[in-house]
Order: sequence, then structure tokens, then C-alpha cells
Amino acid sequence: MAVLTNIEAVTRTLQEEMRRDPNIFITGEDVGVRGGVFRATKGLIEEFGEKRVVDSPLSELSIVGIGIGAALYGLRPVAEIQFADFIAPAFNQIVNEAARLRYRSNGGWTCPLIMRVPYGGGVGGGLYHSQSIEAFYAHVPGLYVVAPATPYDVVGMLRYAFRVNDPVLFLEHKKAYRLIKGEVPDEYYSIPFGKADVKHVGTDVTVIAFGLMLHESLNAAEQVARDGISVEIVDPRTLNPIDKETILASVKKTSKALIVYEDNLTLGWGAEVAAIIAGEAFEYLDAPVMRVAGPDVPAVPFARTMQDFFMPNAEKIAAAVRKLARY
Amino acid sequence: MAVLTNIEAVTRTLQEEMRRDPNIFITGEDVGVRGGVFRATKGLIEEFGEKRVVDSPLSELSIVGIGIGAALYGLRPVAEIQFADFIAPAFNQIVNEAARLRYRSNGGWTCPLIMRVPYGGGVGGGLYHSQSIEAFYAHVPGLYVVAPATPYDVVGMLRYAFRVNDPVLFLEHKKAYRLIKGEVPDEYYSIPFGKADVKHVGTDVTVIAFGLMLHESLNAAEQVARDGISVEIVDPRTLNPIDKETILASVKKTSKALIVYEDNLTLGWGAEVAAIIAGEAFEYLDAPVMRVAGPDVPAVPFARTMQDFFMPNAEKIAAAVRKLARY
Amino acid sequence: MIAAAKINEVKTKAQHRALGLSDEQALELYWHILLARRLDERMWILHRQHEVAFHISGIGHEATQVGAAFALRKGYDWVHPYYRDLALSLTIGMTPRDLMLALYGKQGEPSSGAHQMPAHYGNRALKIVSGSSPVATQIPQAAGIAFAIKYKGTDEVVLTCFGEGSTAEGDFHEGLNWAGIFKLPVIFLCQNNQYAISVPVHKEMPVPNVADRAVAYGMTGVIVDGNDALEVYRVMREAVERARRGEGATLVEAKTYRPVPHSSDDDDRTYRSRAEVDEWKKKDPVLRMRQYLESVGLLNEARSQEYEARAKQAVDDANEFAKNASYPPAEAALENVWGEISRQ
Amino acid sequence: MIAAAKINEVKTKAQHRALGLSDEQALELYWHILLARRLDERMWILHRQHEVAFHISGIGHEATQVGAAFALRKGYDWVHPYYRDLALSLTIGMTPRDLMLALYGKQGEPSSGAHQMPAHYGNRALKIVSGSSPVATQIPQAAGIAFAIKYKGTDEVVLTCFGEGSTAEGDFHEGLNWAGIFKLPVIFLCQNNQYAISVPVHKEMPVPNVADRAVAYGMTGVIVDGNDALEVYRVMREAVERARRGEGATLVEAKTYRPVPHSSDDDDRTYRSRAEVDEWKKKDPVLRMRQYLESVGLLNEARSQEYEARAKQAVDDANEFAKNASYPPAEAALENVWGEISRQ
Ligand SMILES: Cc1ncc(C[n+]2csc(CCOP(=O)(O)OP(=O)(O)O)c2C)c(N)n1
Ligand SMILES: Cc1ncc(C[n+]2csc(CCOP(=O)(O)OP(=O)(O)O)c2C)c(N)n1
Ligand SMILES: [Mg+2]
Ligand SMILES: [Mg+2]
Repeated sequence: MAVLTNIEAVTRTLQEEMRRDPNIFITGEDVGVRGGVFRATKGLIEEFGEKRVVDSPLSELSIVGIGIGAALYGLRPVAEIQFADFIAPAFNQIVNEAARLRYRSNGGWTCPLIMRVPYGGGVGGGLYHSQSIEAFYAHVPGLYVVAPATPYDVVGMLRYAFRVNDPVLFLEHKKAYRLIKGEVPDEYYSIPFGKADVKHVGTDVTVIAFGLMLHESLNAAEQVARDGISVEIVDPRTLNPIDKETILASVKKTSKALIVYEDNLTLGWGAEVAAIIAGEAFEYLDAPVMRVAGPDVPAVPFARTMQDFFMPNAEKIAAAVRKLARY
Repeated sequence: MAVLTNIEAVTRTLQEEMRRDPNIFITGEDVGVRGGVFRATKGLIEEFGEKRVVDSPLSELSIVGIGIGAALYGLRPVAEIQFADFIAPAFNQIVNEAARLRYRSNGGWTCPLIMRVPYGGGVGGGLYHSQSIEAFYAHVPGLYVVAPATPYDVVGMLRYAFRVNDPVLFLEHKKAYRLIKGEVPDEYYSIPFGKADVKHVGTDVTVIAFGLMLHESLNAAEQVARDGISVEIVDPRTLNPIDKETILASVKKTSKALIVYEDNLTLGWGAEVAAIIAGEAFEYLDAPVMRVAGPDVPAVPFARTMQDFFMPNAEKIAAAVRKLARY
Repeated sequence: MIAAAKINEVKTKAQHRALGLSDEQALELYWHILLARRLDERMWILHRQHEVAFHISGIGHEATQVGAAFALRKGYDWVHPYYRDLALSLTIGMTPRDLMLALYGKQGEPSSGAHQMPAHYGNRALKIVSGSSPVATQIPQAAGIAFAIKYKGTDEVVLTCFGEGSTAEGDFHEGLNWAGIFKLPVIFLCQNNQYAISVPVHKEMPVPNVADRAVAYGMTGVIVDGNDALEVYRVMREAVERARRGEGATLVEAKTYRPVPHSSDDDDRTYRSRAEVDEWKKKDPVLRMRQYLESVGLLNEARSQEYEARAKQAVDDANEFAKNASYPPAEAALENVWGEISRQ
Repeated sequence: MIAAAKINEVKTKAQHRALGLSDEQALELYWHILLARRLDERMWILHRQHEVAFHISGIGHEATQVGAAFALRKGYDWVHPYYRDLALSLTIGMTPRDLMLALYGKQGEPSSGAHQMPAHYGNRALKIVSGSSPVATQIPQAAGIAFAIKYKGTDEVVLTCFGEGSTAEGDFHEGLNWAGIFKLPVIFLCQNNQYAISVPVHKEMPVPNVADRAVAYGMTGVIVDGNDALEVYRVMREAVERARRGEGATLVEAKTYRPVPHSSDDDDRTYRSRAEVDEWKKKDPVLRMRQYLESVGLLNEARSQEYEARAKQAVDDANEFAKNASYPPAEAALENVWGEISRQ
């Protein structure tokens, strides 16, 4: 058992997988000697050389496009997008290309491309260094979108990402990179996509939350526990496809659902979860399906006051849980 | 009163507005002598000349980028994107730029850019000439997304688009272009964004549908009326921001809600509507919130058999309405 | 005697011989140009007869495509084509039946299982990558395949094709930038047919030649007469050799013309004169190749008729086959969205 | 007498005079370079003191930016800057207080109301467009402003700035393509500081000079020593005149250097040697301009000290002002998402 941070979990898994499979290479801006602006690829160029850890030109469209081509050939590229906010130039290559290659060739071609993407707010990054982008991509069939929140999940899901033959958007919360620590077994394991995880067992209210918001929700659960409210927390981990079974099972048990995400509310990822619950657990519900999310503004503003206002946190979550529990 | 098709409504309104305001110009691929591949700009270059009806190079990113710049200057550009499927290269310019200009400059700069975008399936267009794209963009605060379904609404909302000072994604259903005819008053009127319209009054089930699906829903309402089921049909018309009031009022009346859209189900536009209903009309609901949508596959397939399988239509809608009515 | 000697002399001087192509190969070249043309023409007819809903054509581009294909090792080198590459796909190994199935959107269509519109050529065994409709996206992807080739250290090369209009997209710039920086074994073949749908080339770009843009990527740029299959073969072979030698990418611009509308949805009379089209038709690649082969004594009226008959038969067979094929089952719409987990 | 004559001679021969700049203007140029430098240095210090969370710097780029700004008609011409354009923004008319408010993220910050991180310069009255963080997006937008200028028929011009690394983005290509096709009055000023964060220029592009790429857009490309403010002024003035005359766009590449880390989050020792940085520091634009002005007799030790004192005072004042300003109210997060309907 080692105790790792989330970012160490990334780096170690990349290293381990690259040792195993010579077809894996990494490309992205500053991933080489700089080790990435967050240091997720730290030490890898020293071990694997410039051939396998490739500083890209500043061009997301083609970082992904090159990755697609290399994946078509049979390699296993890992594309690092420096910030989630900067993946937008690659939208066409991801959505129209990578995600549709299997379908458009009726299985003739596959695109096992991993895109690692640091995302999320609360880091003083303002409009363009704080974005959550999962809603755009979780809408796209054929594209795995995952957002592990703990070192254990990061390791298990990143390993799994190297074993699927479809493109994977691997979301890493920037604020959780060094904030979150956890134990990781020495033995090999991996975590299949599409399996949610109950991170906290409870009976009164189900909270569905991922990434940094999982941790805020765990804090909130502690807060309300003092008031005798028992919260069950489901971490979806995979955002596309969604593990409906685990979510519905929990909601059927508690009869109350709160979905938490830090993206802006409207058509954020949690909208689909709310729709699923309203469609498939209606008879079990004892209260409205609630959401705690960012306000509908273009992105997280910079000034501290406004950033705090934007970001969901344990207090806001606890308040919503209390409201639901009282309902 | 003139009877127009949807596409005639577009052309006529563009002409009328360009006569009024010399700051309006149109750019896009083939919008000039060709009059656009759908002929929406037919006749405009003859009347307004090459200066105001500008064939663009084949480059969506910069069609939008140029439009943003011109809007910043104070012009009123209309950018035609040839097919919705091809707007993806402009995603960054639309989402990170146009939609965020007002917010990022705290109101200092505004971006009154109209993007006209033919979209939708059922036209034999396969994966890349059938897409519905509203879910990606209706998630973006600061960006109006509208999808009028009738000539009356097309005229009223296109006029309104020229009177707001924010970017507008103006979605035009390709199949509805010539299929749908309707009366348009000779007197001036316009339809503000954010106002849904009850297109059919009923009491048993509320159907929320836009674009081509509005018309399929109207057909379905006729079908089920023979069985004595009374359907109320709400046409949101504006997809961002959503007119919650009108939707909720109808659902509170009927206690049953069906949302119809032709995009793939997961995180499609209707997910947000379902979430709103589950969150704010819970006490009024007598049945699960249902959705009829495309299956979760990358886009509408080409072969007729598969296309028919993909597309929601009156029969599928009627079946869902019956199920809800029986509930 | 004199006649025979003359023919021999002609043959020795013949362009194709100078390029190292045998007579059989030269005739094979013609065969593919002809077959593509006749197949393509039939597709237009089927559309006019309302047998099929849509056709997008490669007519006029055959010399470019077949010449280019001949410079590749089929099934060894990679091709990332675009929607006009009917002749290219045929030459690499797809069959008229394959393409007819796609036209009708019938079951068993190998490029996409009829998920896609026709003209989205693809076949893994032949290393033809299944493309999309958004233009230019194949360009960085082709660079990516070439990146992988270099990574693996083989001597495969990649050919990717696109129209001149599509060079306005950011994808073009980014793909060529990578190919330049990493000296990748890829050939960017621009089929410049003077129009992007209705937009003439001078409105698409501020330079007279696409090949001029190679400078911006430290890359060789070549202009070639795209209606001359042998010339295309020559410059392509050089580009391929450069790529195999590790000397990086080439941007080849084949100047040609599209004498037909953009697609069956288009009406080209709105944007160009018949006189212009007729002028270009004189340079027709089928005509030109036939005349060449006649001039070097490899074709005569009788043999030409044989070729025509063979082409007609192949096209008839393909049409019959595809027409009688069934549509895919509706539920095939749900297939091949996600894959199995890899066994690695 | 002799001394005075010599000074006069020097003055007449002086570079700035030859360019039509008065002595006052030359000193004004220096003032902006100096003020930008001292303000920028203070921002680094404030970061080190944990007074502010982030700083991204224009140090090293001052000569380029101030030289460029001097070639514009301030408030008449348009500027679409990037995050290094501290000196440019100051010269066009933003104040040290404005920029300090942004650094602290305080209320009243004019570029964005503290919605954005610092260094996202903008001001409508000054025609400085508020930029974003994704690089290169301003390039097609600047072409769009120029398109509007041509549409309206005024003689305004647009200046937009970006780093050499950002020329790898599709936006660069597409923006220049439009500018070339439509002959737009825009100047693309690439501030080539040899690095995109850690990536050196030879890994970013396959050509030695960004200006070489102008050829692909039928555009004039110019390389200039970006540490020589007067030279930058000269080539920019020519570019501006070309644009005003309706002769279209220019791509100007100013070769310079970033002697500091990319931002306060960066550690540049991981990717370049101190020797390299020290070498470049000898070409420091502040030093260079001061030496020039001394050589033509416009500056001496005493006057230099005066300038320094004035700069320090302005920076102190700005810091004091911003430090004491309040943060925006939390609910300001909800403002300026949507606008009112237009009155047209
Ligand atoms: C990204 C994108 N935008 C628009 C289109 C619609 N479209 C299809 S072909 C075409 C013109 C292409 O011109 P060119 O690149 O010269 O190729 P050609 O058809 O002439 O061979 C256009 C605009 C598209 N397919 N993809
Ligand atoms: C689209 C996008 N991708 C990545 C980044 C992260 N990033 C910020 S600055 C930078 C390097 C820019 O280099 P260059 O264009 O040379 O400008 P310089 O900073 O050297 O002035 C990078 C990669 C970004 N801001 N935008
Ligand atoms: Mg063309
Ligand atoms: Mg740089």
C-alpha cells in the first residue's frame, strides 16, 4: 500500500503502462522536459526519451488529430490537453472524428486514444482556467468520459483506459491533484468504465457527485450526520456511459436525490441524471430531484468573492441535503 | 397574409432586415451566386451585391471569427454554417469567444452575431448531414439558441435576432424547410427569445417538442385524439434560455410530461427539461417524466431502414403519449 | 518493317517506359481510369432514374487518383481519402460492387455498413481509412498515421487527399505543421478542381497555387497537371520515395477540373458558364490517356471497345448485385458504437 | 560650441529623427518602456510577497509593444492584444491603476470587472478588445474587425498580437487567409520570444521564421529586431500605411526574448540554461533605449533618475490604489451574462 496524491497516481500509472507497452506514447504541450505544466508527466521523458514523450506544437486540434491517426495505426497515444478550457479547438476532431470512427466504419476502424484533461474550478483560474467540460462530451456516444476522484480510482481507471479500444476523455480535477491523497494497493487491479461506486453508505438522501464535488459532498455528509441525516454518496466515476443501475438502486433506497456538479446548471451533466431518475425511479421518489451546481454564467469568475459565489461546496451541499431530508 | 415555407420565411426576413439596416451582411460558404446550398440566401446577392453577401472561404472557425470581429466593430453579421454537422470546427470561437465576450469584458464589449444553421435528420444525410447540435450550445450561458418550427415563428424570431446584442445560434430544420408552410401576417411583429408557445391546447399529457419534432408531435396529438387523449403541446422555440414558466404551467395542468427531441437521448436538450420538471413540478406529477429521442448512437445512420429506426416520429410519440395517458 | 521499327521507337521513347512502367501497367492505369469513369457515370444515371438518392462524383479527377495510387504499394501504404476518391479507392482494391452497395445504402457495404452516405470510402484490410464528411479532418490524422510509421520505423507511407477549398481549414495548417516539424512520411495530395462547390479558387485563397503554401511548412511543394496520369505518377513516385527515405512530407497540387456539378444536389449552371466547362472537357483524363496509349501503339479502336465492354460488364454486375442486396436490418443502427475491451 | 555642434549633428543623424519622431516622442517612447518594466517588475514582487496569486509578464517585449503602439492612432485604430501586452496596453492608454486592479482582482477593474485573470487587457473606449486565454482566437477576430473597417470604408487599422507558438493553431491560418483574400487593414504582430512556455521555437514550427509564412497568404512578411523600439516603429508604420492605403495586411515578426519565466506558475530552469538567459539580457530593451537616448544626448544620469522616480511613483500609486480597493461583491458573478435588447 502506497499513499499517493491524485497527480502521483496519474504519473505512476503512465509510467507503469509505458513500461509494459512500447506502443504507448505521450504528446501534448510541455509534456517533455517541463513534465507538463502540472507535472503529471514528470520524469517520463528521462525514462522513455523524446521518442515516447513528445512536446507538441501549440495546437490542440492536431494533438488530437495526430493521436487519432496514431491510434488508427495501432499505437496507444496519450494526448495531454494542457487545460480543459483549451480542448475546444479539438472539439471537431473529438466529436466528429474520434468518437465516430468505429461507428462510421461499422467496426472496421477503432480509435484507442486517451485524452488526459485537467479541469475544474476553485483554483483562481478565472473564465479560462477553471472550466468543467464534461457535459459537452458525455453527450457523445462512442466517447468514454471518466472523472475519477481518488488516487485509487485514478489508478484503476487509467489502467482500464489503456485496455479499451475507444477514445477516452480522462478528466483530472486540478484542485484535487495535490489536495486528495489516498491508499493505492501494490497489487494490480483495474476499474471498468461504466461502474459507479458508492463512496458513502446512507439511508436518507442520495447524493450523486464526482471529482472535487465528491469530496465536498463527503464533507457535507459529515456535517449533516451531526444532525442525524444519513447520506448515501454515489460517485459515478464514468460520466459516459452512465451507470444507471447503481444510481437508481440508491435512489430507490433513499427516495431522495441530489446531484452535485460544478459546471453551470443548465444542461450540465447532472441534468441527465435528474432525467434518468425522474423517468425510471419516479415511483420511489419522496421529494423533487434537486441539483446543486454552478450558476448559469459563462464560467468561473476570477475575483475571489465571485469565485466563491460560483463554486458549489460542502456548505451549499449540506444546505440542500437538509432541505431534502426535511421534505 | 402570405403563405410561406420555412425557408421562404428565412429568405424574406433576411431581405427585409438588410433593406432596413446597412450594417447587416451575410457570409458563409456558397451564400453568393449559389444562394446557399439550400437557397436560403437566394436572390440576396443580386439585390445587395458582393459587398453584403460574401462567399467565404471554406473555414467555419473563421466564418465565426470574422463574424465576431465584425460584430465587435458594430456591424450585424449573419454567418451561415452550411450544415450543423460542420459547425464543430467553430466550437471554440462560439463557446469560448462569442458567448463569453460580454461577460469577460463585464459588458464592455458585445457580440451581436447571428449564426444560421440548417440542422436535423430524416433527410438521407447519414452521420454528417443529419446532426442535431442544440445540446452542445444550449448549455452555454450568453448564447441564445433558438429553433423556430413554423414560418410565423421563423420570421418573428429572426427579426428578434437582429435586435438582441448577443450571439444567436439560429437553428433551421432542413427537412422542415420546404415541408412546412404557414401564414405570415403582413404587419410587422417579432417574437422575443425565451418565450415558449403552446401550439396545441390539451389536458391529459404535455408534450414538449421543437423543430421537426413539433410537427411530428402535432400529428401524434391528432392520432391519439381519436382515442380520446387530449395532448397539450409546448413549443419551447428558444432552447437557451429555457422558458421554464410556460413548460411548468402546462405540466402542472396535465401532470404528465413527455419531451421529444431527435438528438440522441443522453444529455440531449430534453434532459434539462426533464430535470426542471422533476425539480420544480414534482408535486404535480402523476407519472414518470418520459422522453422520446434518438438512440445513443453517434448520429443518424444512412441506410433508410436504420434512419427510420433512429428518427422519432408521430407513431413513436403517440405510443409514448398513450403509455403516459394510461399510467 | 519500317512500321514495326517506328512503333518500337515510339515505345522506347514512351513516357510510361521512361517512368519504368511496363506496357501492361500503362494499360492497367487506363483500365482503372476507365472503370472509375464508367462506374461514376452510371451512378449519375441511377440518380437521375431515382434509383438512388445521392451521388458525389470523382469525374475529371481520375488521372490524378489513379496516377497517385500507382505510386503506392497497395495494401502496404496507407490511404486517407476524401469523397471524390472513387478512382483511387478502386485502384487500391475496392470493387465496383463495394461502391455500388454504398450508393444504394445496402447491407454488407464494406466502408461503413451503410452507416454513412456513399463516397465515404474505407477498408481496413486495404489500409483505406474510413473518412468523415467534415472536410480536412483527415489531414492531421494522416500526419498521425505517418507519425506512427516513423515511431515504428517501417517504410510505409501515407497518402491523403482533399480539395483546394479545404486548405482554408485550420486542420490543413495544423496537419502540415506537424508533418513539417517531425518530417513525417506523408503525401498531401490536393486535387485542385478550381471550385469549392460554387466558390472559385481565387475567392478561396490569396495565392495562385496551393503548392505555394508548402513553404510555410518547410516542405517540398509540387504542381502537376492532374489530368496527366503519368505525370501525376511521376511526381507522386518521387514524393513517395522521399517519404520512404525519411526526407519527410510533400504537398502535391494536381490541377484538374470537375466537369460535373459538385454533387447530385448541386446545379453548377448558377456559378459557371457552359463554355468554361466545355473548354476543360477537352482535357478529359480518359480521352487523354486513351490518346496517349494510341499514340504509343498500345490501344486501337478494337482494344478500346474491349475495355469499354469489360467496364460495362463490371458496372452492370455491380449494379445488379447492389440493387438486389437487402437493406441492413433497422437494429444495425445500434451496432458498433462501443467496442469490447482489449485483450492486451 | 564644439560639443553643442556635435550633439546637433548626432541629433540630426539620430534614428528617431529620421523616422519623423520628435525628441519628445523619443523620450515618450522610453517612458512607456520604462513604466511598463517597472510596473511589471513590481507585479513579480507582489507575487513573491504572496500579495497576489498570479502574474504573467511582458518583460523583454516592451520595445516591440511600445514601438508598435507608436505607429497607431491611439483610440482610433484597433488593438486586439494578448496576455503579454502590458506595455502595449499602457501606451494605448490604460493606466497602471487599471492594471494593478486586474492583478489583485478588485472591483472596478476596467478590462473585465475582475471576471478574468489579470493580463486580459481590454477597454472599449480605447478600442482595445478584451481577449480570452485560448491563444490565437484573436487572430480571425482581428481580421473580422478589419473586414468591418473595409465594409465601412474608414481608414482605421487593426493591430493584433500573439506569440510564435500560437501560430501553430488553426486560427492563425484561417485569420491570415481571410486577411489575404480580402486585403484587410490588419497587422499581425508576432512577438517571437523563442519559447512557447518550455517548447523552443524549432519544435514549434518547421521554418526558421514566422514571417516566412506570409507567403502562404500573399502577404508582406517582415522580420524586425523586437528589442529595438525604433526599428519596430519603422516597420509597423510602414505596415500601418500599407493598411490605410488599402494594400492589405502585414505579418510582422518581432524577434525578442522572454528573460523571465512564462508566468508565476512556471520554472524556466527546467528547460533552458541561465547562460542563455543572461546572453539575451544584454539586449534588454530598456537598456538599449536608454543607451540610444544617451548617445543622442537626450538622456543623462540625472534625467534617467527622474524617469525612474516618476515610474516608481506611478507604480507605488497604482499598487496603493489597488491594494486598498475592495473586491467585487459576490453577486457581480451574475452580471453581464446577457444584454438588453437593442434599441434599433
Ligand atoms: C467542415 C465542412 N464544411 C463544409 C462542408 C460542405 N462542403 C462539402 S464539399 C465542400 C467544398 C469542398 O471544396 P474542395 O475542398 O475544393 O473539394 P472539391 O469538392 O472541390 O473536390 C463543402 C463546402 C463540409 N463537408 N465540411
Ligand atoms: C488554446 C490554448 N492552448 C494552450 C494554452 C496554454 N498556454 C498559454 S501560453 C502558452 C504558450 C504560448 O506561447 P507563444 O504563443 O509563443 O506566446 P508566449 O507566451 O511565448 O508569448 C500555452 C501553451 C492556451 N492559453 N491556449
Ligand atoms: Mg475544389
Ligand atoms: Mg513565445
